[in-house]
This record gives sequence, C-alpha cells and structure tokens, in this order.
Amino acid sequence: MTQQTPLLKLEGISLAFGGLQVIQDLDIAVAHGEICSLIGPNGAGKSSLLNIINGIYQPHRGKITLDGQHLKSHRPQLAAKLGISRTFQNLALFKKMSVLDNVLTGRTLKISATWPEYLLRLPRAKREADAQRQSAEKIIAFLHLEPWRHSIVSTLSYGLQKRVELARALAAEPSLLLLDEPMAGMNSDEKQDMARLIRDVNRELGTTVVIIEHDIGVVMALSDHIIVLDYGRKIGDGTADEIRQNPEVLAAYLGQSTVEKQQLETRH
Amino acid sequence: MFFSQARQITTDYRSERRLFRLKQDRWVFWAVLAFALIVIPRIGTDYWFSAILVPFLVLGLAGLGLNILTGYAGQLSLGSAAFMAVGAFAAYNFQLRIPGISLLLSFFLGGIVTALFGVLIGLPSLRIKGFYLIVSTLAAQFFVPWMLTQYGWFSNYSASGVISAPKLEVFGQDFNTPSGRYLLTLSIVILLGFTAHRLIHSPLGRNWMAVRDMDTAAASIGIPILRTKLLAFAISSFYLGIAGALWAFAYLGTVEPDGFDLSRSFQILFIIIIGGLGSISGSFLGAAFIVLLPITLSLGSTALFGQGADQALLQNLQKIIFGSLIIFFLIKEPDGLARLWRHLRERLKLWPLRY
Amino acid sequence: MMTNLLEVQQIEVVYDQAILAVRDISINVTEGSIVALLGANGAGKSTTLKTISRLVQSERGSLTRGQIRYQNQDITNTDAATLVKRGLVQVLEGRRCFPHLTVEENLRSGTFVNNPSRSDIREGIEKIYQYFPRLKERRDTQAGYTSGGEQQMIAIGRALMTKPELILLDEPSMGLAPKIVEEIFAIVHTLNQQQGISFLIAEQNARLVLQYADFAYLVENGEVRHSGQAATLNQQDHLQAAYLGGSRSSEKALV
Amino acid sequence: ANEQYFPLQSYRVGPYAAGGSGFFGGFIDYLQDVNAHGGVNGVKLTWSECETEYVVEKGVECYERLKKGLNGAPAAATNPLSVGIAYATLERSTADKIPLITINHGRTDSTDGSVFPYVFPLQLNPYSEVSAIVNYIGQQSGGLSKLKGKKIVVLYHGSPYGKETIPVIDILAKKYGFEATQIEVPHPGNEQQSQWLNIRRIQPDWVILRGWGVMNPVALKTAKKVGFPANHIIGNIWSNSEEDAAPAGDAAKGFISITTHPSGTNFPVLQDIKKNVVDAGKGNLSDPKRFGTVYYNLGVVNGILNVEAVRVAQAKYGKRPLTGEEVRWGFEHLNIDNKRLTELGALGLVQPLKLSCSDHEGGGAVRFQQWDGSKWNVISNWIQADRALLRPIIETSAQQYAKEKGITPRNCKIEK
Amino acid sequence: MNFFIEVLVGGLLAGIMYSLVAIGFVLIYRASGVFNFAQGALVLFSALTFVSLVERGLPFWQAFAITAIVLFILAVLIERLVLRHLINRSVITLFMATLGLSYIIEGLAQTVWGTQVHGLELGISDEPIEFFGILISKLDLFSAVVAGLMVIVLSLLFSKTRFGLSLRAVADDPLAAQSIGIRLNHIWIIVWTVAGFVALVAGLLWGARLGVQFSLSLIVLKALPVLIIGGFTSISGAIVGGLIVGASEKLAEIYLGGIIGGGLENWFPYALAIIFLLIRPSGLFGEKTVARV
Ligand SMILES: Nc1ncnc2c1ncn2[C@@H]1O[C@H](COP(=O)(O)OP(=O)(O)OP(=O)(O)O)[C@@H](O)[C@H]1O
Ligand SMILES: Nc1ncnc2c1ncn2[C@@H]1O[C@H](COP(=O)(O)OP(=O)(O)OP(=O)(O)O)[C@@H](O)[C@H]1O
Ligand SMILES: [Mg+2]
Ligand SMILES: [Mg+2]
Repeated sequence: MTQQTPLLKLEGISLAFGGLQVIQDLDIAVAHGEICSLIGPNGAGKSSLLNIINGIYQPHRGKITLDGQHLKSHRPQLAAKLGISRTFQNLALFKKMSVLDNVLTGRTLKISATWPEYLLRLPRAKREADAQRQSAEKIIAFLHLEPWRHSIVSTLSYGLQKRVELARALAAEPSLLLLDEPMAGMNSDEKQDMARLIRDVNRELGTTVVIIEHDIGVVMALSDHIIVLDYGRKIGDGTADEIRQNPEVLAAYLGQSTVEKQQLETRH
Repeated sequence: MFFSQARQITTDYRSERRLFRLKQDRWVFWAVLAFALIVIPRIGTDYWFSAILVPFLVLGLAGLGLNILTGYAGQLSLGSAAFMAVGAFAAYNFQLRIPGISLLLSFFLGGIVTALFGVLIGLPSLRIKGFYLIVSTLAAQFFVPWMLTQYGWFSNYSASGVISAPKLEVFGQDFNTPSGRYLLTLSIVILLGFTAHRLIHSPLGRNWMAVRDMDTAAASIGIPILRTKLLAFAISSFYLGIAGALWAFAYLGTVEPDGFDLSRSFQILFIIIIGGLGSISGSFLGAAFIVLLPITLSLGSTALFGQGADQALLQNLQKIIFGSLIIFFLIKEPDGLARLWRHLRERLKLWPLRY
Repeated sequence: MMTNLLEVQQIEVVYDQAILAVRDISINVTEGSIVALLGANGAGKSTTLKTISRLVQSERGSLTRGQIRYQNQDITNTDAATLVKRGLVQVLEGRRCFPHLTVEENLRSGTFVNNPSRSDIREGIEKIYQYFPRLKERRDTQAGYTSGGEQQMIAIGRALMTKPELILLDEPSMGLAPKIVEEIFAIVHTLNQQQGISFLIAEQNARLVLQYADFAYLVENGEVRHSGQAATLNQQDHLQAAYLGGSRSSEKALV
Repeated sequence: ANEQYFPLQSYRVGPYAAGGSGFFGGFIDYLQDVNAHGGVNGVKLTWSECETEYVVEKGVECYERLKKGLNGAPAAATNPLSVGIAYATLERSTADKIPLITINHGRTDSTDGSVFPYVFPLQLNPYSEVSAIVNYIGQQSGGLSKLKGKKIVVLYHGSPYGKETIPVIDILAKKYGFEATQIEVPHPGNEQQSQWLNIRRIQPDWVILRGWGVMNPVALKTAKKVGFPANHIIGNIWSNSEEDAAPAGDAAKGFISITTHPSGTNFPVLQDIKKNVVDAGKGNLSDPKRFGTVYYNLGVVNGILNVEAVRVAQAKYGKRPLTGEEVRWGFEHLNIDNKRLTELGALGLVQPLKLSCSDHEGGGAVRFQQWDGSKWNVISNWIQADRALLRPIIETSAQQYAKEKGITPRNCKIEK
Repeated sequence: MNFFIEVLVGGLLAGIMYSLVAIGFVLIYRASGVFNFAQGALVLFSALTFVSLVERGLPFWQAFAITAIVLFILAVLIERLVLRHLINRSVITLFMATLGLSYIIEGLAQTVWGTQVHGLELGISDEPIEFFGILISKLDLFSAVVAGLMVIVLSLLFSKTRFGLSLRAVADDPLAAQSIGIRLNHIWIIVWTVAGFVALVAGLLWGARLGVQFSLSLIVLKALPVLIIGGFTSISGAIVGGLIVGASEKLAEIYLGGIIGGGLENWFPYALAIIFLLIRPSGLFGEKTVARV
C-alpha cells in the first residue's frame, strides 16, 4: 500500500536525551489514508516519535517529509497548520474548561473571523459561531459525550477525559491524526467502540491515523500497517499477519500467552 | 455514516450565547441594572456615592481587567496598579495637551497607551512562566511610579508630582456632582462589562483559557501562544488603564504616583481571588467585599466599643479579622464568591432534593 | 480463617457537595484475597478506592453515608498517612509520580512511613528493579521525563516500598505493554501467594483481572450491580454484556 | 446639642503609626482638657476617629463619613496629618466649606489664602522650612555671606512630600552661592548605602535630612557607618521626633533638627493636661511614656490653634456651635501673641502667629534642637524663614493652580 | 577606582542582608511551591516579640529561645487553621492565603506588642573598620558570617536528609505524597518553624539597623528580586542573588542615577532580574520545571 508517495516520511531520525539514545536513525513511512500502529515495549520511544512528528521534540538528526514537503525547524503550530492533530498519553486537556469549549478550541484553525468581529457580533462571526458549534455538537454526539457537554473536564472520570481529548483532536478535522494510547483505561467494549470510531474517521474523511496502543487485539484488528519499536530501533514493519509471525516481536513485546489469547480471539 | 450517526441538533445557539441561560437570571440582572441606573442616583447620599459606590465600581473594573489576564489567560500579575497609573497619567496628559479633547476620548486614548505598555511588559511571558512571571509586572510596578515622579513632564511639573483632575464634562454635561461621578463611572463600567463578556465567550476567550490550562496542547492545536498572551496583556491593561483614569478623575480628583503602589496591586489581586478567578461577576462581588469589609468593620467596632477604646488596638484587631475572613473564603470557596452564588442557586433549583 | 480485612458498608460519596459519584457501594476484602472492581468509565471505581484510602477529601469529596472498616476498626475518620502505616496503600490512577525526583528517589520516598534501615531500603529498591528492570536503567532520570509506562511502574513500585498488607490498585494495566501487564499480574499473584498481601484492583481489562481475582464486583452508576466469585462471573457473558453497556447509561451519574 | 465637632482622620497602624498615634493623642488630650474647663465658652468639644492608615482613599472615605458632623454637632475643621490625604480632600473641603488644617506640612502654595480659602498650612510650610534651615546654617557659619562656596547635600524621601522643596533649594543655592546636591532615597528608605557613600565622596559641610519614618534612623546609622558626623546633619520637620532618632541608638547622638515646638512636659498647659486628663486616666496615649514627646506636643499645639480659631470665630458669630465656614473666618483672623500664649500656658511651646486672608501660614519660624542620645534639647531660639523671598514663588504657583481650576482669587485688599 | 571598590563592597554586604530575608522564602517555596508573602510579617513578628521580651528585662538568650518557641506555636496554628484546609489547591490560592496570613500576623504582632518604634542593640556596633582604605561595618561582616552558616546548615538539611526529599515530594504532588503516607501537616509545621527562625535572625540583624518597627515587613520587597534571580528553590541561589542585586543596585544608583535620575534602587533589581530570567527562566540555581507529554 505504500507505493505512491507516502503522506509522512521520516528518514534517519535520531533523538537523544543526555546519554540516552531514545531513537536511533529510524526510517518510517506512513501512506495516505492508512491506519498505522506504533507498538513496542514501554520506553521504546513511541511517544517521543509522535512528539517529533508534531514538532514538540526536535530530532538531532534526520529528515521529516510531509506530503512531499520537507519540514525544516518543525514546530507544533506549524504541524497543526499542516493538518496534524494529536492526543496525549498523559491527558493534556484544558482542565478548567467545559467539554464543549475543549472541543470548540480544537477547531481554532477553522475559525476565520477576527476577534473584533466577534466583539461586534458581525454577521460573519455569528454565522461562524453557529457553524462551529454545530460541528462540535456532532463530534460530541458521536463520542456519546452529550450529557457532559457543559461539565468541566477536570471533574470527569479518567476514561471520559480520554474521550474528550479524542473529540478535541477530531474537531480539527485533521489529515493526519496522531493518537497516543487513546484506549488506555477503557474496558474492552469501549475499546471496540473506539476502534470502530477510528476506522470510521479513517474511512469517511480519509484521515490518516498513527496510533500507539498496547492492546494487541485492537491493534491487530485495526491497523493496515504496524511498526514495532524496541528501544529506538525499528524491529518490525508490516501488516498484522507479518508482524504476528515475527519472532523478534513476540520476544521483545508480546508475552507468549498474549499471543495465544490473540489466536483464540481471532478464532471466535 | 460518521456524520449520519450524529443525531440532528438545532443549528442556532443564540440562546446559549445569551448573557444568562436562565430566564430568571436575565430578569434579575436587568432589574439590578435598572435599579443602579435609575433608582440609586435618586436615593443615594453623597457619602454612598463618593466613598463607596464609585470606588466599588472602579475597583470592580480594575478587577475585571486583571481577571482577563490572570483569571482567563493565566498570567499572574502584580503590576495592576502600575497599569492604572499609566492610564491615569496618560489620560491626564491628553486632557492637558490636546486642547478641547473630549473627556471620554482622552480616557480611551489613555487606555490605548496602557495597552501598548501592557504588551511591552507582556513580552517576556513567552519565556518566563509561573511565579517567575511576576518579575516583569513587578518591574513595571516599581518603575512606573518612579518614572512619573522623576520626570516632571508627566505631572506638568507640579512641584510634588501630584496631578489634580480637570472638570468632568461629557457632551457639555457636567458630571462634577457625586451622583454625576457615579453615573459616569457606572455607564463606562457597564459598557466595558458587556465588552468583556463578549470577548470571553468568543474564540479569543477560549484561546486564553486554553493557554492558561495547557500551553503545549494549545500550541499543537495551532493557537499562537505569544500573540494570545500579548492580546490578553493588551486588553487587560486597557481595562486597568481606564480604571486608573476613573480612579484619578471620577473618584479621588487627584493622584500622586505613589497612590498606585504595590499594595493597590495586591488589593486588586485580592478582589479577583475572593470574587472568583475567571468570572466577570466575581470581579465585582470581590470589589464589593474589599470595599465594604473594612468600612463595616470600622463602623462595627465603633458601634461596639465607641471612641473610648484604644483605637490602635481596634485597628489591629480589624486587620486580623480582615485576614481571617480572606482565608476563610479561600478555604470555604476556592473558586470565589461568584461560585458560592452559583452553588446557592443550584441548591435552590434542586430543592428539596439533595443532589 | 476467612476474616474480613476490609469492609466497605453502603458508602455514598459526594464531590463539591454537589456531584454524587458513589451512591451505594459495599465491598468486602477477606484477608489474603484478590478482589476485582469492574465498571465502565465514570462508574465510581476510583472514587471508591480514594474513599477507602481517605484521599478523597483532598479532592473536595466527602463520605456522606456508610462506614469503612479496616482490620475490624472503623477508619472513616482516620487520615491517609496512618492508614499507610497500617498497611493500606493506594496506587493512584494516572501515574502520579513526583516529576522532579529521580526514579530512585521516587522509590525511596515510599519508605518514609516506616523508615527502615539503609540496607532494607537498598534491598527493597533492588527488588523493585528486579520486577521492572527498565526502571534500573532509568534510575537517575527525573521521573517527569520517563515514559508513561515507566511512570506507571514507578507508581506501583513506590507503593510496594511501603510494605503494605492491602494494596488498592487503580487500573494497573493502563499504558503498560502486554508483557509488562502480565508480569505485573504475575507479581500480584506471587505477592498474594507468598506474602499474603491482599489486593483490591479497579481494572478495565475484565478478562485479565478475572483470571487472577478471587472475587469481583461490578459497579455501575456508583452502585454495585453484581458480585460473585470471579470464576463464575467470568463465565456469565450476559453479566459482562450488562455492565459493558455501562458507559452509555452512566450518564445519570452526573444529573 | 451645644457641641462643636472635630472629625479626626487619624492613623494608628501602618508604617507611620508612631507619628499618628502621638499627634492625635496630643490633639485629643488637649480637647479633653478644654472640656474639663467647660469647653469653649460653654460649647463642649466632641470628636470621633476614623482610621486612615495614611492611605489616601481611606482618608477620603473617612472625610466623607465624618464631614456631616456628629449627631447635630457641626464639623469645625479636618486635620489629616498626611500630605496625600490633604491633596485629595483639598477640593472637597473647599466645596463643603470645611477648613483643612495641614500644620507644618501640606501644599506650599496653599499659603495664599486668596486662592485656597479653606486650606491652612499653619505655622510652617515646606518652603519656609528649608529657608529657615539655610538661615540657621548661615548663622552657624557666621553670616549668610559665608554660605558662598559651602557644600550642602539634601537627602530627601522619594515621594511628593520629599520632592516638594527641590526647586526652592536651588533658588536659595543660587541666591547665597552655596553648592546644593539633592539626593533621593527611594521609599521606604531602609537601605541607604549608596547615597551615603556618595555623600562621603562629596564631603559636604552639612546634610539636610528631609526624611520620613524608617528613613531617618537608617540615615543616621549609615552616616555613622561612612563616618559622617551626626552633628552636621539637620533633620527637617518630619525627621525631628524621638521615633526618628532613638532607633538609631548612639549613632544619633548630636543629630540636629528643626522644630516648631520643643518637646518636654514643663509647660503649664501640659501640666494642666496631665492633671485633668492623664492622671485622671483619660489620657489617649497607650504608652504614657510618650507624654511630652515631639509628636504629642505637636498634637497639643494643633489643638490649641484649632480651639483658638473657634474662640475667635465665636467672638464674631456668637457663643454657639459654628459651621466650618465660620470657623474658617476664625482661622483667618488668628492673632496669637506672647501675651495670649502666656494665658494659654503655651509660651515657648507655640510661636506667635498671625494669619490673614492672604497668609494662611502665619509664623514661619522654627527652633533647633539636638539629640543627646535620650532626648531633644533646644539649642537655638526662634529663627525666621525668609518669607519675603518665598512669597512671590508661592503666589505664582497659586495663580497657576487658580488658572487650571478656573478659580477667581478673592481680593484680600477689600476683604476684612 | 577606590571609590568604585568601596561601593562594590558596600553593595555586596548590603546584598547579604537581603539574602537573609530571601532564604526564608525559599523554605516555604520548596515545600508548597508558593511564594510566601507572609515572610515579611514573620520578620516583623519575631523581631517585635524578641525586642519586647528584652525590654521586659529578659537576657538575650532567654528572649531568643522564647521567641523561637512562640514561632513554633505560630507554625502549628498556621498548619491547623489554614494550610491543612488548603491541601492540593491551586498555588495562587495558597499564595493569597499567605497574603491573608500576613495581615493576621502583622495585626497580631502589633496588637500584642503595640505600634511604637523600638531601638535594638545587638552589642555588635555598626561602626566601620578600615580595610585598605575601605570602610566595612562590623555588623555587616557579622551578618555575612551568620548568613553563610545558615546557608550551609539549610542546604545540608535539604540535600542530605529524608526530610528534604519529602519536602520536594509534597511540593510536586501533595496527593501522591499523601498516598504513600507522607504527613503533610508535619512537613508544613517544620518548614514554617524553620522559616520563622530564619525570619527571627533576619529580623534581629535588620532591626539593629532600622530599629524594630512596622517597616521591617517592607524589606520583603528587597528580598523578592534576590529570590527571583537566585531561583525560588535554591538556598545558595538566595545568597548569590543577594550579592548580585546588592552590588549592581548600588553601582547603578551611583553611576546610572546621575544620568537618568536617582532613586532607581526600587526598580533596578527587577529590571536586572528580567534579564537574568530571559537567559535562565527559572533563575540561576532554581529547579527547572519538569514537563513532558
Ligand atoms: N524529555 C525527555 N527527557 C529525558 N528523557 C526522555 C524525554 N522524553 C522521553 N525520554 C525517555 O525516552 C524514552 C522513550 O520515551 P517514550 O515516552 O517515547 O516511550 P514510549 O514508547 O512512549 O513508552 P510508553 O509506551 O511507556 O509510553 C523513555 O525511556 C524516556 O525516559
Ligand atoms: N474531582 C472530582 N470532582 C467532581 N466530580 C468527580 C471528580 N472525580 C470524579 N468525579 C465524578 O465521579 C464519577 C465517578 O468518577 P470515577 O473517577 O470514580 O469513575 P471511574 O470508575 O474511576 O471511571 P474511569 O474508569 O474512567 O476511571 C464520574 O462521573 C466523575 O464525573
Ligand atoms: Mg508513550
Ligand atoms: Mg478511575
């Protein structure tokens, strides 16, 4: 599937903190419209990789290409403008704001009217406000967050907060969506929902998704493409089946029994 | 099916953009406003106007200004008084040096000057965070009074550096009576109050709060951090500048730069903490608290002990009570009087149920 | 010999004197057992745990009804520190470690309750490092910089350092690689078998936890819906269906 | 009620508590003493206090609260012992027709009564102050002519009060040809290392200390540190109290300062107060040791002048409680000579004073005192300020104010 | 040149005096991540208590001991009545609480001991001694020594002991700290007592110079920039910051003051602090905030 020019291309990326090599000259390519999973043991460098992709970390070496465009001096704001949006592993919500406001804020770049216009309630601003609100409501409805629409996110339970964060990321209608363990702290049923949702987004809006997830079942079911990291190196890159066969992966990451359970699940 | 899944919802949210969602609340609000505009000017006494109402309004406005910066945009500032000073002296100099300029215009220009000054002070905020940020506002706090006293030009070379306000005339109307001062202040405050409400419920307001709560996330959503912060500084300073001008022109009638010292900045910070960070009504509740509490205390103590008692002792006791009350509120209602008020209403709505 | 280590009797918990998070939950943890607490998001699991460990006050939550007994004593008004000293420790949800302290300092901080000798501390830390070799590699990094999973390990390790008798684990599997998850439950198992430490585990991964638990409670909208032997529960799919539906109906919890 | 009311904007806490409690203690005790003698021609004196903490807006609030008088008794005059509050209530007082007394301080140009009908910087305004000090220095160096080439440093408090005299000092310097360096000490002045090192470099003959509160003891201490002799430092009117010298310990020995009134208790009037008030346990001071100190005595002096004004006014308007306007007439026609002072038992405590429509200051003379480590001793007799020289400056400044405010000055020629 | 050195030295010594006050802030900041505005009030309170005891005829050491005890009691009260009820509240709330406290403490001090101004003689005269033509005050030297000692002791307390560690833990995450059995209330009582003790020392040395009176509480404003430059969390930073502020402000007053006008000592240190922060956003030695996503 990665024939035509990939949406995202990382070449020879390296990142180190102090002595610690977090990522060692890594090459990955994410094709248009695919769902790509990043898996690997804890501390493998998955989140760091996402941070690099949306410009929070600056790689010490290597080249980032998005849609054929080479990004020098990458920054989060630039990433956002290029249609990259993300969720965070440790919740990074706007804690004192309502769910609705969080989602609306996610649409910042979709807003064209300036603040003086909003101040004077000029027609454009009014229309825009309604439009924004409507699309926000859709996402909220879609994630079943209606009952909490007006509650302050810091008062929500962990799992709910996770969902709000996803909603905020979706609100930006991104072309590349980075998800850092979106399903942590959800039960398997909710995970199914979430997986279904991610697939829908991917299919309907053609959003390319890069997702970090530890629940191997979900990963296998969801991804077109899986990349396995192990302490900064890439030890696997391919389809679900290819990965399942990869002994190195089994050793480094999945405990034996998980794999068996895996087989069970896929059977029934 | 992504969107088909979402169930249909009304497309007009004007009702939610309203000042208050509840009809009763709207009622109460307009009633209060009418009362303040029409009834009070008739029944108020000189003392109430010039010793309580005007300072209350001005401080409330200042609180609102600081609230925009600290409550909404999350930038702690200890320089509010400095901004007020800039506003006051700027307005004074516009009045003085541009013949025939209208009072309101010079207020507005004063606000603009303050806003620019605020931007200057805000610049370090991109790099300096948290408590360390108070340094730039503190620098302003100490620099401004020094500058205003050091260079006579600002106070038109009055020997002592004290400026005294010119006549209050707007559109030929003379506002020099106590009730006139009150009305002038009130109308300006109402105007700016509405403006603030709109700003805060616009995308800009949301961006402020986003930057306050989690700037990394804000950045990766695409919010321009520095620009947002600087806008907060500018607009907040604008409000404080106007407040300063009113303080000088409509309340005291004179100002010396030292009237805007650090303790004034703290007073304003008190107002928004007590009243409620990130709440417009809170700014005014807090102001009412700060203005009325000391007066009530002193009246109370004179009523209780009369003049015979050792005044110094009474004063210190009052100080203790004041401090205690503040702490009491912080403990009881961390989100301020505004929140307390909301609580009461929620309870009433649910009544007799508990939750 | 099946004496109750922990008895939670019909507690009701309210946040901010307004938000009802737990309506009516009763839980028993018998000595040396592993008890699972299952439920959808917002069901009230964490709140229950925080109420038991008395940390809920610090979040402006208050126990408005019911009673909690630990080792046959009412602990409704005991403070958290005392409980830790008496062997009841909680691992908070969402990896709450001390960001400015190094990994090792974080672990060491777990020993402050009953300050043991240097050698004991050393020993304890080494043990944790055996459980989580990754931590040993990162021992001198400030915890704030470590990865999500590493932080989770730190949180669990730190709790183990307090020499507990009853551990309240809030979503231990969260953010951990499957291998580590298994290892963790293996550790839980061994600690339970060898040292007779009891566990009350709030966990989303029902299948996994039910493999190890003796007894389980299904919480929904702040109420216990079902309870029973883990083994039996594990079979009854309809039960799972019943509570897995939770995320939708738990809306009521707030209104 | 047959009572005359004095609203007191006092301050007894905060940085300047020492001054406030002393001054208002003396003031109140004197009023009590007058009442003990049956009041002023049978009119009892009442008062009530309102704490300002020396904060301007509190002062304004107090003014507004008290100006209406106390259950029927009309307000005679306000006495906020604070430049800031004086400035802020200046226009209000004029509008409300209540005299505003700023004894020994206040706004210099308010000396010109034709523009400031209701403001009275009694005894000594800031300009007279420096002028008197310069005259004293001249006297010490054997004639004003000897001032030529002398070096004088003025160390002033960085506030409106401190800055008020900058221009007039330059004028005097030009006139007498001495070399004046004016150095600012930022408020509150608890660190003066650099200023005094600077002074040490300049090697002046005299240092005029225009200090306030904590700035004074620190100045003396630091002076000692850099080895400048205390007996060549001259404190101004707000650097002349026990509270200013005592904290500096023996660093203050020899420190000279001006005063409009000596401290001490052996004036008949103070003895009388002691008998009728203090010993009767009605004394206002929480610390009786401060009886007869500078601030206390200033309070008494202030009391004497206020009551005298009422008395003078009663002579014209009748023996009844008077309105502020009537009391103002009293102040403007104050004429206290030594004979009257002897009757009052205040000879040597208060200087002879003659006010008029155009002159709201009167006296303009000071005496000099020296700190011996435990108390002040007067070391000179009355030394006059060169008021003739100052008058034109004052008038021009007053005229400018009149123009800004659109006030048409009274014509003091025709007024009698 | 000689003059320059004299100013420099004078500034450095003055700076030490600022550090004495600044150190008190560091303690509280370490434990709760807030800037304790009540420190100034503590200085006033302790000094006033001490002097009044001495004036009532107690010998130096007794007065000192009693004051220390009083400060301990105060700390306990503060914990019981205030801090305990403000566990994991936002820092700004805590900050405000300390402001409220400063009112209470000031009021308390003056209610009990009155508002008069007291002189204070420590027996160390403030007379200058000559060093190669430069005058240095004995009291200044003494203060420098005291400050040095305090820094050493406190630094050890923080870096080497369990207490130091739990302190930082509490500041990082009170809830987590509780969850592993750290007793916040003990921590706070200790910290506030120590802070009070530091305040006492500072109060005595400053009191010897200013006299003991309300204005003592204003020296906070001098300590603030010191603190910021040194970094809120660093004891030694407080000293270094003090030296920098002291020296630079004096030199500025003398050499810059001539040009742009005198009396700039109040704001100059803050301007300086901005520059320092722009280079090092958490002060010279302050702990960097650890944040990652
Ligand atoms: N800012 C930083 N400073 C120092 N070390 C860092 C920093 N960011 C990441 N690291 C280190 O890099 C390694 C990889 O971190 P990362 O968060 O990418 O792991 P991960 O793959 O996301 O693990 P997990 O699945 O547990 O989240 C970790 O060991 C972490 O300690
Ligand atoms: N600090 C708080 N303030 C107010 N309400 C809260 C607070 N914490 C939790 N709640 C509410 O209490 C309810 C239960 O929350 P809790 O965290 O116990 O759920 P949970 O079972 O742990 O969910 P999750 O599996 O997502 O962690 C939720 O509805 C939540 O909104
Ligand atoms: Mg990660
Ligand atoms: Mg939970």
